[in-house]
Amino acid sequence: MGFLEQVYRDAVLEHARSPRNRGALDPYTVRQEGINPSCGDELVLYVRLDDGLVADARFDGHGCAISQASASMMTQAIKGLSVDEAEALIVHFKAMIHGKGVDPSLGDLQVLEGISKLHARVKCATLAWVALDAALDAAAAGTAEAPQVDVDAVDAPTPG
Amino acid sequence: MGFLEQVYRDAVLEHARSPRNRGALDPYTVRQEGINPSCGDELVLYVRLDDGLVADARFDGHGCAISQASASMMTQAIKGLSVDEAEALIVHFKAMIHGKGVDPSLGDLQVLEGISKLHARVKCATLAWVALDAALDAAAAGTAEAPQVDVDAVDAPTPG
Amino acid sequence: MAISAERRDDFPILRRRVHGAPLVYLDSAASAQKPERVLDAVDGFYRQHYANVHRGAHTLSAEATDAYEAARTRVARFINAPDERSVVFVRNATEGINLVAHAWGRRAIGPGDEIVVTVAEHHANLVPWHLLAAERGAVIRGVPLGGDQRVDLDALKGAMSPRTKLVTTFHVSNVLGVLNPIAEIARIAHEAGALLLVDGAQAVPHLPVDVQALGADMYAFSGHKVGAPSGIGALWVREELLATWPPFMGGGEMIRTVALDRSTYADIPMRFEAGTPAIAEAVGLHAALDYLDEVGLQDIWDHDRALARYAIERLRGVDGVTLYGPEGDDRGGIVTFNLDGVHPHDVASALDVRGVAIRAGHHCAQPLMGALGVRSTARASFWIHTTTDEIDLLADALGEVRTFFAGVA
Amino acid sequence: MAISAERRDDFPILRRRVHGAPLVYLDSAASAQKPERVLDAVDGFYRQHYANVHRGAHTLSAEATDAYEAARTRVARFINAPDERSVVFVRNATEGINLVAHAWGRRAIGPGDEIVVTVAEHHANLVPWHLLAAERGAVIRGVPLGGDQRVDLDALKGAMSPRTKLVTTFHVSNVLGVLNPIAEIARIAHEAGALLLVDGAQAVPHLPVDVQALGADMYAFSGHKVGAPSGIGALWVREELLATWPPFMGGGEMIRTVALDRSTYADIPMRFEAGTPAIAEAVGLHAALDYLDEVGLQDIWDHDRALARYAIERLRGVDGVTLYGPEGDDRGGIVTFNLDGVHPHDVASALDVRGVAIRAGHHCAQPLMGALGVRSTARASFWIHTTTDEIDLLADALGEVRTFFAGVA
Ligand SMILES: Cc1ncc(COP(=O)(O)O)c(C=O)c1O
Ligand SMILES: Cc1ncc(COP(=O)(O)O)c(C=O)c1O
Repeated sequence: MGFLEQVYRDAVLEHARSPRNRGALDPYTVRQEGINPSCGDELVLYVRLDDGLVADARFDGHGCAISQASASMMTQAIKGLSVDEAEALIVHFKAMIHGKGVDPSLGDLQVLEGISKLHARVKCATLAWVALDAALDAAAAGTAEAPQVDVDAVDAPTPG
Repeated sequence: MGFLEQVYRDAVLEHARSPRNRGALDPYTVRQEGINPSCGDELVLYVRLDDGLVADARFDGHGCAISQASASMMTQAIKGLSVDEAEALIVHFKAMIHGKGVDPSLGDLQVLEGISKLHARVKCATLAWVALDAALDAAAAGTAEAPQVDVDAVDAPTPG
Repeated sequence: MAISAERRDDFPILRRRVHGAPLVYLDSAASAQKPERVLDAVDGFYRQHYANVHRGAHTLSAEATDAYEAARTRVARFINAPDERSVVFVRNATEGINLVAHAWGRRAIGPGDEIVVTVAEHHANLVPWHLLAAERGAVIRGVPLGGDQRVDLDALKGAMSPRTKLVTTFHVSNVLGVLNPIAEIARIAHEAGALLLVDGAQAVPHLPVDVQALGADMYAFSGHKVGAPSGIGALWVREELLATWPPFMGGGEMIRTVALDRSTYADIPMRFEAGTPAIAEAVGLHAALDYLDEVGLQDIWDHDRALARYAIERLRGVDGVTLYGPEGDDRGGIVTFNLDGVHPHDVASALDVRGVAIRAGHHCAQPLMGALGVRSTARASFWIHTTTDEIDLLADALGEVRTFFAGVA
Repeated sequence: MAISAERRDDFPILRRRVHGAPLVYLDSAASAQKPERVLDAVDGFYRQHYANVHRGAHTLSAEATDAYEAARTRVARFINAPDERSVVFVRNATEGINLVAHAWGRRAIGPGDEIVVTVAEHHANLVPWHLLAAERGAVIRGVPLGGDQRVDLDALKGAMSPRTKLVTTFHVSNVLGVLNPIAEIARIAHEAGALLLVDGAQAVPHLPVDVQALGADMYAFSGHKVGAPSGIGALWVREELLATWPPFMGGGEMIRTVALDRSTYADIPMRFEAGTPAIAEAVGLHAALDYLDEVGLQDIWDHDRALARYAIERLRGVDGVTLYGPEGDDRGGIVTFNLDGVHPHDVASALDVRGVAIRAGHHCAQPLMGALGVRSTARASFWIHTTTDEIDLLADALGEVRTFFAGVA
């Protein structure tokens, strides 16, 4: 398997081609925008929480195959999780994408691991997750229309 | 003769010890301040012109042996010169102090030539001359109280 | 082409391999790689002559000051500025433009005054004016590009008003590669009584620049794009103007006298260089400009243009490629494109895996992206060391990339 | 002394000869010489990893970005900042202070507001406040030094008023070598509701700095004084503060979105880094901080202090020497003096001829010169590579210098 194929695994390309949970969600608990200022790609994440569980999640916006696949897989993965579980998943996802090891709870998301080797693209993969993190914070604070988050600042690289 | 002695020739030290033409001049055609901002040394030059000739010149201020000797020797050298001759002398002096050769018209001033080898101190030697240049310009413009000149800017090094 | 492939040996980083493949560096417009002699000049300076400048009474300090000031003189000569006193060292083109906005703009620009830009400016030539306009109540007027993708001169004329204080535009576009008709823009600006600032970031590395012939009032560029170290750039301002500006930043070196609660300021250019400057970086800039002169600016420009023509032809042959930018001869070695159905970031990664470095994104030109009707593009940019073989590699790869991503987006 | 003389080999420039004599570099306070490993880090970075940062989708760009951001994290760790997000790269301490004056000061300071400084500030910590005060109608209050030549804490308390918005002072004085009692100053500032900015230019190279323990709100320093390249420095600002500040300069990298006539801005720290930063210089700063940690900051401080004690003792034995600065133990390796009857510039030249580099002048501290009743002084400053032999050379030479110039001035 070539390097490119390790990053863009078939499952990743498949999600990029046919993203799940694309479009607006109504009603929603939080509508959260995320931006990657270095490329201008934007994502809108909608989350509906119900009784401490992620009842539904959808996303919209523009982006590359990696950001689209990551958002698609994320929305699938978090449905039905408790907020705490979703938060734990964010931590595990970020750890994986920064090359710090793969937690088994990541399940299907593990196909995105190869992106950790393409440093320049890590932010594309984390955009949706940074937005989710902010959305859950906003939900906890009772904010439905959360201010845009910036993947650069929130997901500052932690090299070394 | 050691390097230090080549720079601080006996005549230079002698002028530094007993500067000629020190103090204010009254009346004067132009009173010109000069400053070396990198060290804070200041000099006030008084020039009296009479019928196109330098009738008298005196100086005041604080400075190192080099700036004092240079000012002292300059005031001696320019007395009696025409404005044009004084301006030519400025050009020759700057050429010498920047290591570009010695014009015979410099006469006694040639003892200052060694300073050209001590780059860091060239501005100390030129301060009085930069002030003279500005003073002659001011005189031509009919200004008696000329604005302070800055040796850094006017005498920008011209290396290479 | 007058530039020989042997010039490649001048750039040590080109011996690097990326993902197992030889590096094909097609991102010179973002930042240029460094000729060995620049690295040696900087390193040798630190090993032999380094000290702080303009302050010391010792030999190293004098040597460092001479080297630093020689670099200033070199910059002046390189862009044919009449006088090195009018050259201010800055960190980069961005700081140069901000310096103008602060030192000139905050006094010269009042409520209702107008600043004219084009839609194709780099953010570096937009955001400083946004900040100034917000503070001073000024108005930004945007001029579109014409059919030749250079500034539309009629629209520019139409945008001028008695309130126009400044026209500011790029010399060479970092997205389209086009060369703006600066001399004509200068005439239009000056007729209206406005000043002209030129963002030369993409011009100075690539073609002979003569600020006097251009008729510019101010001209800014970055060292890192001409093969010099990062952290240095230059702003040239007509001396009569610069001499009247108040300071931008305050600190050592830029003063005449300092009391506890007030200061007086040094003459130009020192007035605008507060604190210890980028000394070794100026030395490196000197070496880089020497290198460019040795290679020959006209040859570089011819080489860049020939490569652009070649690349346009090759890319036009790749299925699904859309090219932006004009095809004429007044354009440099910057080729911007999209690959149908593939996001530019994915294009860039697929090329990176083959060792080919291009840039993807908005190229700090979001308004232009809007005008082009895209969110982002891919961009390949060329310089002295670029070869047609490398462009072949790019073109061949793009075909495969499209297949790989088929159906995505 | 825990620092071994072998450290001298770490500094390539020390092999240089000046006027035929081995270089004795006693001007580290003006700018530090560079350890070989810093030069190698910078050079190697250019040869292997250089590209622009934060923009590229290719490998070199990612490597360069990682290296640049790793330098930021390193700076945060070095001064024990809680978070690298609160570290902004600047050109030097001067720019750091100007950044505070612009981004914070122009909004926070209004007519009649007060800024408290000491008489011993470097111009870098005076002139930005002069510019701000002139613009905003603020008042600068100067606090004298006490008997121990540190800030007079009672006078500081007396200078505080309900209008005091900022106290700003040096950590270590570049003329007197004293260490200011920052933690106590912080308490006084904070009790009065003012912020505390610390000019750490002379501290970071010489002693362990912990911005949290000091209680500072903002802390600035220069890379070139810690053995890093010129052209880089850092400003740390408490995150809650920095996050609320508007931009200083505008351009690429510091934006979120840009339209033709308005922009929105990135989060911290990017919001304060417009344009291509000093990339390789940040990498060099990283290497310099690694080097200092390896030598050991506490050891450096002990070494500097021991050298200061030794130098004071030796110089006190030279006829006609007047020493400035305290004799206690809370002072670094900066010894300022005058030689009776000889202008400091002449002293410096006479030493230079023997290979000894010291500084002469007002040391960018004109108000302090006034307070000391002098126009200028000579200054010898020490660092890792300084030896007692070198101080002996200085002291011995000064005696001869006095004889040579006898009767002048
Ligand atoms: C105490 C102090 N503050 C500020 C500065 C200014 O440093 P820089 O010129 O690197 O900005 C210096 C150095 O000259 C200094 O000694
Ligand atoms: C046209 C143009 N202007 C300005 C800039 C800004 O340059 P710098 O980031 O070096 O300040 C760039 C480079 O990105 C550019 O291409």
